[in-house]
Parts: sequence; C-alpha cells; structure tokens
Amino acid sequence: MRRRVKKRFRDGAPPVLTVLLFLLVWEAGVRLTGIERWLLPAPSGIAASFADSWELIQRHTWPTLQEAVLGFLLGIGVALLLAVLIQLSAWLRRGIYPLLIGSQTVPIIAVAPLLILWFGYGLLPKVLIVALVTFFPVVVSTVDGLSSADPDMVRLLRSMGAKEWQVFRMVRFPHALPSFFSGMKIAATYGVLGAVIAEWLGASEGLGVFLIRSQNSFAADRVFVAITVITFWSLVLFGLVCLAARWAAPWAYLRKEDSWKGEEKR
Amino acid sequence: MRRRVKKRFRDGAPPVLTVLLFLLVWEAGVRLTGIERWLLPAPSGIAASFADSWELIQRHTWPTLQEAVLGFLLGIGVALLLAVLIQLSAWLRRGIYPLLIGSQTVPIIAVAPLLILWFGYGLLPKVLIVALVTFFPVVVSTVDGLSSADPDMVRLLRSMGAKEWQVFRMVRFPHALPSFFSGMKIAATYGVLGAVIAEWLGASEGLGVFLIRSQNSFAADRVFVAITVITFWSLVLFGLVCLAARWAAPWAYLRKEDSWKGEEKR
Amino acid sequence: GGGHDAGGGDSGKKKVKLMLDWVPNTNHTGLYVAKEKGYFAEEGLEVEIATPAETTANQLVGAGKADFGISSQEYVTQARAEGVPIVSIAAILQHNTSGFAAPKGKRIQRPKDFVGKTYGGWGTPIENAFIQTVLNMDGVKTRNVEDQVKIVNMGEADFFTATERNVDFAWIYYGWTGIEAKLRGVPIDFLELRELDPVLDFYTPTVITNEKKIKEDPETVKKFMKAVSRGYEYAIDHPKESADILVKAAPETDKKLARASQKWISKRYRADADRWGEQKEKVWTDFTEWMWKHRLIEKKMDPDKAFTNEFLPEQ
Amino acid sequence: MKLEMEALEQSYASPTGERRVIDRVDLKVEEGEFVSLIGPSGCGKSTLFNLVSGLERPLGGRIRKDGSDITGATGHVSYMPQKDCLFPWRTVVENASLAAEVAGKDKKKARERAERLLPVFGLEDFAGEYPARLSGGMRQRAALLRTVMADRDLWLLDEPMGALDALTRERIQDWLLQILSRFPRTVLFITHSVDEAVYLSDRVVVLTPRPARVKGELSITLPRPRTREQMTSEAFLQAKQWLWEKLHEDK
Amino acid sequence: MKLEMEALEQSYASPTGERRVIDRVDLKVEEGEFVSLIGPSGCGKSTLFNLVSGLERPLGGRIRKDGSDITGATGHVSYMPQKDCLFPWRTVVENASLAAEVAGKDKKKARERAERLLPVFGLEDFAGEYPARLSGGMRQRAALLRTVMADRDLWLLDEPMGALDALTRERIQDWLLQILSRFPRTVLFITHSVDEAVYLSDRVVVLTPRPARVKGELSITLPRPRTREQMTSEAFLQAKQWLWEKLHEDK
Ligand SMILES: Nc1ncnc2c1ncn2[C@@H]1O[C@H](COP(=O)(O)OP(=O)(O)OP(=O)(O)O)[C@@H](O)[C@H]1O
Ligand SMILES: Nc1ncnc2c1ncn2[C@@H]1O[C@H](COP(=O)(O)OP(=O)(O)OP(=O)(O)O)[C@@H](O)[C@H]1O
Ligand SMILES: O=C([O-])O
Ligand SMILES: [Mg+2]
Ligand SMILES: [Mg+2]
Repeated sequence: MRRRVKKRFRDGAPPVLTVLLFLLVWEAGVRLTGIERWLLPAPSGIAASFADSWELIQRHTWPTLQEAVLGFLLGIGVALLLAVLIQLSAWLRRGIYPLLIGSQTVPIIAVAPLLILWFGYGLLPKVLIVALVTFFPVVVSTVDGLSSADPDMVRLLRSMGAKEWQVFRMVRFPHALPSFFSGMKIAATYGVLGAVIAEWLGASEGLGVFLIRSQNSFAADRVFVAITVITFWSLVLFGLVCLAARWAAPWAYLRKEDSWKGEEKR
Repeated sequence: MRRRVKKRFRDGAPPVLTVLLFLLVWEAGVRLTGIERWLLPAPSGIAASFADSWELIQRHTWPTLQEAVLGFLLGIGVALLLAVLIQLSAWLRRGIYPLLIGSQTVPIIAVAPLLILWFGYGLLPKVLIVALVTFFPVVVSTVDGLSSADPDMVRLLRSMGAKEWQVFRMVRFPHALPSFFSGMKIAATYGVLGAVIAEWLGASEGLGVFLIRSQNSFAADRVFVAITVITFWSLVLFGLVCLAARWAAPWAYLRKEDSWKGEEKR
Repeated sequence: GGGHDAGGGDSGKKKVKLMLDWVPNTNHTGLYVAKEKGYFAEEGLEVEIATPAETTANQLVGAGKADFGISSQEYVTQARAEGVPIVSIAAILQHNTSGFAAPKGKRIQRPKDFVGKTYGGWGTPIENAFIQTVLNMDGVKTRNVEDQVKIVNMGEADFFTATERNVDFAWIYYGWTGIEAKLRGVPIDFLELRELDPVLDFYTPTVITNEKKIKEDPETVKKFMKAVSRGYEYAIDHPKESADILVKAAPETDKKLARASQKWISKRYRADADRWGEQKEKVWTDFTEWMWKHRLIEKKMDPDKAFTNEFLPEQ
Repeated sequence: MKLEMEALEQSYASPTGERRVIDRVDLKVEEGEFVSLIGPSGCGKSTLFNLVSGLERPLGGRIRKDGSDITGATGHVSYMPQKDCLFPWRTVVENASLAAEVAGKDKKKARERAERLLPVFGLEDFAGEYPARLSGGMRQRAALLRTVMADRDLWLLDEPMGALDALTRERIQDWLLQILSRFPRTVLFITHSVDEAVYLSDRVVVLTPRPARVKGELSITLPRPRTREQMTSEAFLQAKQWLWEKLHEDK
Repeated sequence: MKLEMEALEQSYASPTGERRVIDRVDLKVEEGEFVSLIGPSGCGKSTLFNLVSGLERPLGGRIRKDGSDITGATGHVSYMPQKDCLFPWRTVVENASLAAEVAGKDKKKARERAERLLPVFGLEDFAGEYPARLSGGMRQRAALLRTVMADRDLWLLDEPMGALDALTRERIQDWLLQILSRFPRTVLFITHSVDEAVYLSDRVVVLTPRPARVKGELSITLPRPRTREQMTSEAFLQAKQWLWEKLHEDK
C-alpha cells in the first residue's frame, strides 16, 4: 500500500513540479519585464480571470468537449479502416496516400464556406473537422506499425492456412498497437484544438467562441483562460490514451518495466 | 532494365490514377450540381486560373518553401533533442510532456500578438511556428520508438560496459528510426501548411498571403490554386521523407520485401 | 449568440438566418436589440444569428444558405464582380468610421508621413489602393505603393500589439479599436479615411441579402428590415441599454468597451441621413469607379444593382 | 505417396550475386513415415521446410502432397520454425491454441486441450505467462506444443529440441513416439543430433553443404516401439556410424 | 580467485506469487578455469549469468571479481546471451566489432580482426550480410564471434553452440580450446551436452531444477591439450556417467 502511494507520488510529482516552475518563471518574467497585461497576462491574473469567468467557461466547455470526443472517435474509426485498406493492398497504399496528405494540406478556414454550405452550423461539421484533424496521424503511424510486423510471425500464421484478415487480427494488429497508440497520442493532443478551430468557422457556443470573442474585446487574460482550459482537456485526453495503451498492450510494458526496474536500481 | 521501367510504372500509376479519378469526380460533380464557381470551382477552372497566376505563384512559393523547410529542419532537431532527454530520464518524461502538449494546444492565432511582439514580422517567427507545428509528432513517435527498443539488446550492450549514450546510438536510435520516420511523415505533411498559417499572422509575401488575398477578393479559383500548390509541396516533402526512411534504415525493408515478393506471387 | 425571445419556437413564425461578418460587436447592436426586444417576433420572424469566419457570410448569403448577412461596400462590390449575387439593403453606419491609426510616438500625422514606414494590414489589395490614393492626395506620386510604404499582413494580431513592434500604422475601426485605445489611455493619431478623400467615405458595414430572395420573397425582406431598423433606432436613442443587450447576447464581450463604443457609435448610425440605413447612389457609383480605377475588380459592376433602399421602412 | 519433392531449386540474392541454396532436391515421404534431415549448418534445411510449407515458392520444381500439387500453397502442414516465433502478446496457452483459432475451432476447447498437454512439456506452472518471461528451453517447448496442437497430418519440425537438456529432451522424444504410434502422422524432422535422428526416424536423409542436395539416405530398421535400450544396440551404433561418415565424407 | 558468487538469490514475480529462481548459489572460479554449468531447462542458468554480468541485481548475495565487489555492475565480462541478440541493422562484421566500438577502439582494426576470424566460424562469405539473411546456426556463430571479439578476461557463454551440427561444433570447440591455451581466459559455459561439458571444462557444476542450487560438481582431470581421442577414454566416460547420474538423481 505504502509503495503504491509512493509510486503515485513519484509519477505525479514531476508534471506538477515542471508546470509550477513554468508558471513561476512566467509570473516572474511578467513582473520583471513589466509587459502590459493586455499583451501577456501573468498566471495570477489569469487565475483571477478564471474565477470571474467560471460560469461562462463551464457553459462553453461542454459543447467543445463533445465535438472533440465525438470527432476523435470518428477519426480513429476512419483511421483504422483506412490503415487496414492501405495495408491490404500495395495499390491502395500508393493510390490513397496523396489524397490523405491532400486532406491535411487544405487550410480549414479557406474552405469554410463549403463546409458550412454542405454541413450547416450544427455539431456535424465540427465533429467532421476534428475527425479530419485527428485521423491522419493515426493512419500514418498505424500503417507503419502494421507493415513492420515480424514477417516470420506472419509466415508462421500463413503456414497455418490463416486468411489475410486473420494475419491482421492476430499478428499485424497486436504488433501495430504501440504505433497505433503513438498516433492516437498525437491525435488526442489535436482533438480539442481542432474543435476550437472548427468553432471559429461558425458557432454560438464553445471554447472557440469564448476565445475569439475575448480576443476581440482585447481581453488577453480571458484568452489565456480559454487556452488553459483547452490545454487541460487535451492533457486529459492524452492521459486517457496513455492509460488505454497500457491496458490494451500489457505485454509491451512487460519487459520494459523489468529494465526500468533495473535502471532505477543502479 | 525493362523490369525496372515496369516497376516504376507500377509504383507511379496508382497515385496518378486515384488523383485523376478524384479530379474527374470533382469536375463532374461541379458540372452536374451546378455549384457556383465562386464557391467551388471545377478543376478545369482552377487549371485555367493556375496558368493566369503562374508568375504570382512562383513569386509566392519560394518564401513559403523556405519557411517550411527551415522550420521543419529546426523542428526535427528540437524533437530529437527532446526525445533523447525524455528517454534518458523518467522524471523528465513525466515532467516535460504536459508542457509539450501545452505547446500544441495553444491556438497560434490566439498568441499571434505575442509572437509578433517577440519575433517581429520577418522569417524567424514563421520558421518558429513551423518548428512548433512539426516537432510534436516527431517527439511522440520517437519517444515511443526509443523506449520500445528490445530490452535484451540494451542489456547486451550494457553488459559490454556501454554508456547510456552508446546504448542510445547503437540500439535505441536505430530501433526508433522507423517510428522517427513515422513522426517525420506526419510532420512533413504539416510543414507547408504551418508556414501558410504563420504567414497569415503577418507577412508580405508567400502562399499564405496569396491565399488570403485571393479569398478576400472572392477569387475561389485562386484560393484553390494556392491549395493545390500547398498540397503539391507537402507531397514532395512527404515523398522525400519516405525516401530518406528507406535510405536510413535499409534493414527494415529487407524482410518486408521478401514477404511482399511472396505475397505478389501468390 | 443570441438571447431568447419570449415567443421563440412557435411554429407560426418564419425562420430566417442572419450571418454576421465577425464576432458580435457594436456594429451589430441593432440586430440584437431587434431580437431581444421582440421586434422580429412582431414581424412574424424567428431570426437565428450566426457568426461565421470573416468573409464567409458573403458567399453563403450569395448561395442562399443564409437569408441575410453583414458585409460592407467593398466586399459587396468585389463579390458581385466575381458573380456572387448579393445586394446591400442598408448601411449600418452612414459614414465610414475607419481610418489609419498610429500610436502618437510614431509621428504619423498626415499621409506624407507614411513614406518609409510599415503598414500592418488585413492582406487585401484594397488597402494598397487606399494608401496610394491618400498618398496621392498629399502629393506623393507613386505607381507602386510598396516602393514607398512597407506593407505587411498583420492578420489576427491586434493594433496595439502590432504597433509595439515593426508595424507603424494600421487600418482600424475607430468605434471599436479607437475607443479601446482611449480606454487604455494609449494616445493615437487617427487619420479618418473620409476626411482624407471623400471617395473613401463608403458604406461599412452594410446589411446584405441575395437577389433571389429579393425577387421571390420581398415581403420577408421588408419585414426583416423593419425590425432591424427599429432595433437600430432604439440603439440610437438608448446607447447604454442597447450595449447591455449586446453584452447579454455575447457575454464574452468586454462590458466597459461595449458601453463606451456604443456611446460613440450610436450617434453615427444615422448621422446626417434622413433615416437609418439610407444609401446614396453617388457613394456607390464613385466608390465603384474608384475600385475599378485601382483594378480592385476585374469586371465592371453595375453599382445600381448592388444596393437598394426599397426595403427600408418609410419614415 | 504422402509428400513428393521434385527437382526443387531455390536461390537468394546476395551482395555477391545469386546464392544457390537448394539444388535439385528430390525426396519422397510415405504416409506415416518419420524422416529426419541432417546436414551442416547453413546448408538449406530450413529453406527446404519453407518451400514445403508454402511460405516460399521454389525457383524450380514441384511439391505434391497426397498426389496434388501444393507448390507455394500454405495451410497443408503443421510447421515449427527454427526460431520459436512465439507471439509476445499471447500467453503460453494462448500461443498454443493459435492454430485452433485460425481454423475457427472452439477456442475454449483448444485451451483445455493445451492445458492438458502442458505437463508433458513441463509448462504446467506457466500457462498464463507471456513468452518474455520464459527461459530459452521453455520457449522452445511452448513452440513445439503449439505445433503439435495444430495437428495436420504432415508435421515439419525444425530443430524442435535443440535448446533442451538431455532429460527433458528424452521425455519429449518418448512422448512424441508414443503419440505418433497412437495417432500416426507423417513427420519431417530437422536435427543436429545424429542420436536423435536415429532414435526417432524411419529414415534419415543426409544433405550436402550449401547448396543442399540429397547426399545419401539410410532406412532405420530398428523395431518399434523404440526404447532407450536400443541406443546401445549394434544396429543403432552402425546407423550412427554410417551417418557420421556420410556427413564427414567430403571434409 | 577470479570470480566468487556468495549466497546469490533471485526471484521473479509470477501470476501466482513470487517465483524463486536462484536459491543461495555459492560458486568460486579460479583464474584461467573453464567451468561448465549443466542443469535442467528452466532451472535458472541464464538468470545466473544475468546476475554475474550485472544485468540484473540479485535479491541477495554478492558477486566478486578479482576480489572486488561487482554486484550489479556491468562491463566486466564478455557475455553471449542465449538468444543471439544480433543487431538487425548491422551486418555480420559490424555486429562482430560491436564491443570494440563500445570500448571506443579503432573501428577499422576491429573489422579487420573480425574478418580474419570469419573463416573459423564458417562465415567468410557472409561478412556484409544482415542477420535476417542468415540461417539459425549461422546467427549463433555470428553471436559467438561477437562475444569472442569483446574479449574481456571473463567469458560467459550461454549455450553458444546449441544450434550447430556436430562437425561445425567440433571445429569451433577445438578452435576455442586452442585459443584459450594460447591466451588464457576464465570461462563460464552453459550447455545441455554433457559430452561438450566434459570435453571442454576443467570443472562441471550440476544445478538442481528450479530454484537453482549447486547439486554437485566434478573436476575433469583429463590432460590438456584435449583431443577427440580422449572422448572414448575411461576417464571421460566415467565423468559423463557421474554427471548423467547426478542430473537424473532426483527424478
Ligand atoms: N523476466 C522474467 N520474469 C519472470 N520470470 C522469469 C524471467 N526471466 C526468467 N524467468 C523465470 O526464471 C526461470 C529460470 O529461467 P532461466 O532463463 O534462467 O532458465 P535456464 O536455466 O537458462 O533455462 P534454459 O536451459 O531453458 O535456457 C524460468 O522459470 C523463467 O520462467
Ligand atoms: N531470406 C534470405 N535471404 C538471403 N539468404 C538467405 C535467406 N534465408 C536463408 N538464406 C541463406 O540460405 C542458406 C541456407 O539457410 P537455411 O536457413 O536453410 O540453413 P539451415 O540448413 O537451416 O541451417 P541451420 O542448421 O544453421 O539452421 C544460408 O546460407 C542463408 O544465408
Ligand atoms: O488552421 C488554423 O486556422 O489554425
Ligand atoms: Mg535452419
Ligand atoms: Mg537459459
């Protein structure tokens, strides 16, 4: 039990410490350089503003989170589907990649009128944009993971007469899980911001709306309140993905733990 | 010789075909639905506009490319450094990650004033923004790659009395190369668009400037010309990364080719 | 944003979509008043106010995806030249309240002072033309303004930040940014466009709809404009109350700024005109001609078709 | 004829041109026969198994099973590759029931069967362990268990007991003989132990150094069931001697 | 005393509680001695090597080399682990010169030395190949070459020849004996072949099944240099017999 508490502390302390240090340096920097608070508010100012806008924040968080999570899930689904298709056929791999990359190089704001025209102002276009932003890292990592599966395992399974989808399920996919989660971590980080950007195209509520309206009122402190909230939820999403990775691929941490144990002892 | 030509064709045909198909569907869609050309121009219209604005494009491409490539290189450098630091110390891993994720969740547009205040309007802030956008996927993938190195190889090397940096150079890094390149592929895709967004915050030339000017004068065809150019160069960057991956980690493609050979025969 | 009117949601009302040009600000106060006070409801309309990104409204109104939008004369002109069938149906402000601004320390008191300085803009060709025109007025002849003034796109960065750094002057709307400067106690020099050259006294912002709507459903347009007009009349008479209505609809807006801005702008909605919203033909023809001269539009556009006063309520 | 190899040929690319590995190998195996292959390390034994199992397609020649051509076709054999190839994400029991899952058989039944067999392989305490936690010999035993569980009528075993101590090896050899006498299978077996080859086989085939050709073969006429006592018999020693000389011939 | 193990203990977590693997092992090895460890598969031999090489820290006990405590310290031995652990991104020669690179020695010289040794291991044609293109036995030989190249004064070899055919094995055994007689080293050697243990060693230590304890040990008094002829000598057969019985004792 005590070991567990100790471990919790050991795992929890570093992020808390670095973040505190970062805030301290920021606060000191602002105070020492005397930079105007409408340019860069100090953390203390942001905290105060946080308290003031607490209710507004709460109201605006839920829609954004909803868009982010739904879009993220959709993005992962699409990514998995595409990754499987790409891995199954060399032809598709070569053929689809340019389109995928194309999908990432279109500035969302430049096609805003089309998005609104086609999908309106509701939840749908936002979820689609988040999916668009998040699916790509997952596809790239997963495809790389799928195709780097141990060829000998693949061969062994084939010798058992396995169909290609069985090779997939039993070798490629478990092997690709760590890569898949790498991609997911990147995607999770982009999810909430993706929703915020989507809201800039037209929304009546959400953190994106809160942010842009605050910015337009030259309220830098509230802009940073919004950013803090966005960062917080991105961290939560990221953390959930890390947990999911451990849960889904315990074997990948088996030997690593052993060797970490070793490292710490020395 | 003939086999080589045939291979070239086999590799080159799918992307060309899918892209052509995509353009064809687009053209047909525009013609059939009769969507206004100031909302969504047809590929033919974009091509015509392309010819018209050829000189403008050329003038605006170079600055953007420069920003994208310099920023990308800087981003990779920073990413490698961070990945090594994070891998070397569990403490740093836990401590730095929240800050890294934070760096990705701050909407660039919201902190544009600060960026401009600190770095002015020149090349520097654009390069920094591209680096900021590109370094993250590389860090995440590389860290995952570094830490999933075969613990037995690590142990073997340690038994030889290797220092931690040698373990790095000889095991972790080669092992992480495929993951590193996964991250690079994602980053390469974001590089050019990152430069374009950076230009929105303040620039007098570049594709971002060209794009926003075209958009503000409702010249949808020229907006799409800009997008085409952005996509083209993103593809080039992505392709270069793929080539570099093959060049840097030939062993990773050794067995894969064998088994592909097998697949194709069957 | 948008408050809820008491009668909202009953099926008898006609649903109408209105798109702003940007986030809610004092240019839009009359619209929010009309909604909050139930003027729309009295006309049998249920208005949804949407806030899309920047110039998106022009295209979406043009495509009929929204019934009304907020735009401005230069956008309407350019959009029409590109074939977007939008029509300006009311001038929200009677005069152009925008102009070039610089912090006092930059010593920019007249267009001549622009020479050798850096201009931070929105990235539209029209700004080059403005600068060229005003330089011309002040005796600086040039074929390419960028030989005289360095022009950078400062995009989303606000005036105060931009001018902290390399940027010397920028194009601002006095009613918002200028008021903010006052509130902050940042002294600025302000060169109002219309005072530099009367041709630059164009309408910004304006209410728009599309040609099809006018042709097929003039009744709704009329009703809509009646309510909007009432909204702005109220805002003219009650700056403080109307500012609060705006802040209620968009609570993220800074209340102090909204009130100060409203106080300044309310007087200028109607200004010297007979009624709120009135647009003069001369303003449209002159400014269109000016835009053509500066090659800001590639095709000639008939200014008479670009606007109409026919939906403004009779006095 | 259970299995026929006809003029099999295989080569690989190497930095210094083509490397011939299998050079016209002809080999016939009867139904129920136990045939061992011996030959110097690197001669091409594992490659031959890859060809028979259909994982690689030969450059030349044909492979027939029960009369029908299976050249390049997979799914006809139980194959234990030389490296254990245990799936790191599956426990011992899950690895063992792999083939059953591939064949779409009842997973639970397969696991039960695997668990019944674990004691034979000395793995009874390790049913739920991941392979990363096993010793070298235990991994090999787990891999053999998996192959046995796959249970086609033709088995290819590539050095299945190389990493085992003598005692464990004997126990598993005897278990194998017993199982095969009860449920006959055709077995191709690669080993480096001449003793093992003679003790288990009906016939031992000696291959040349790379490129592999059949250099000679010997029928083992020792009666079945085999017993450890036979290992000191004259016939056994003669067979060993003959094979030993055949192997060393061109040295 | 070259190496002293004192009351070594090691355990691992298992799904069913703690699993004791090493149970108070005391062992002393003299300078220049060749000591073989034999014991059933899974008993804890490789674990013992991991402790001595410093890769794992024992739960209890001490390890001393040349009198100084090296418990948990790496870099004191040349270790050939049981699985070959060849680096897939290095060719055979590059793998062989790994230790030299770690020690910061001249890379080119190391490569030259590796290339001179390649024929001993029958790898002369494979200097520039990646491990993925080698056969099982060739990989093992490459790993042994790498260990020999590392060349500390204490070698730990974990079943270094398990995957080799008799002939290749004999050649490498003899080369090893010859090298050791010219440049004496202290060697700890794990094998499953009692023959091999007796032929190579000065002393053979028999371990119990898991958890490993020293069950007995036998000094091999056969004169050096050893020759193949000795393998049929009375003393050799007696030693084999003794070890065999010791191994099977508690069965
Ligand atoms: N990392 C680990 N975690 C848990 N158990 C382990 C681990 N490594 C080894 N073991 C267990 O320790 C025991 C001894 O393993 P070890 O590898 O030392 O055996 P060995 O004597 O070398 O056997 P073999 O001859 O088969 O190689 C085995 O039961 C194994 O399951
Ligand atoms: N994928 C490959 N690419 C190139 N060469 C290969 C490949 N696989 C095997 N070889 C070569 O083929 C030859 C025979 O290999 P194989 O694995 O069949 O030998 P083996 O008889 O099984 O040897 P061992 O007893 O050592 O396992 C070797 O020289 C090896 O280098
Ligand atoms: O895509 C962005 O506008 O940041
Ligand atoms: Mg082999
Ligand atoms: Mg072992």
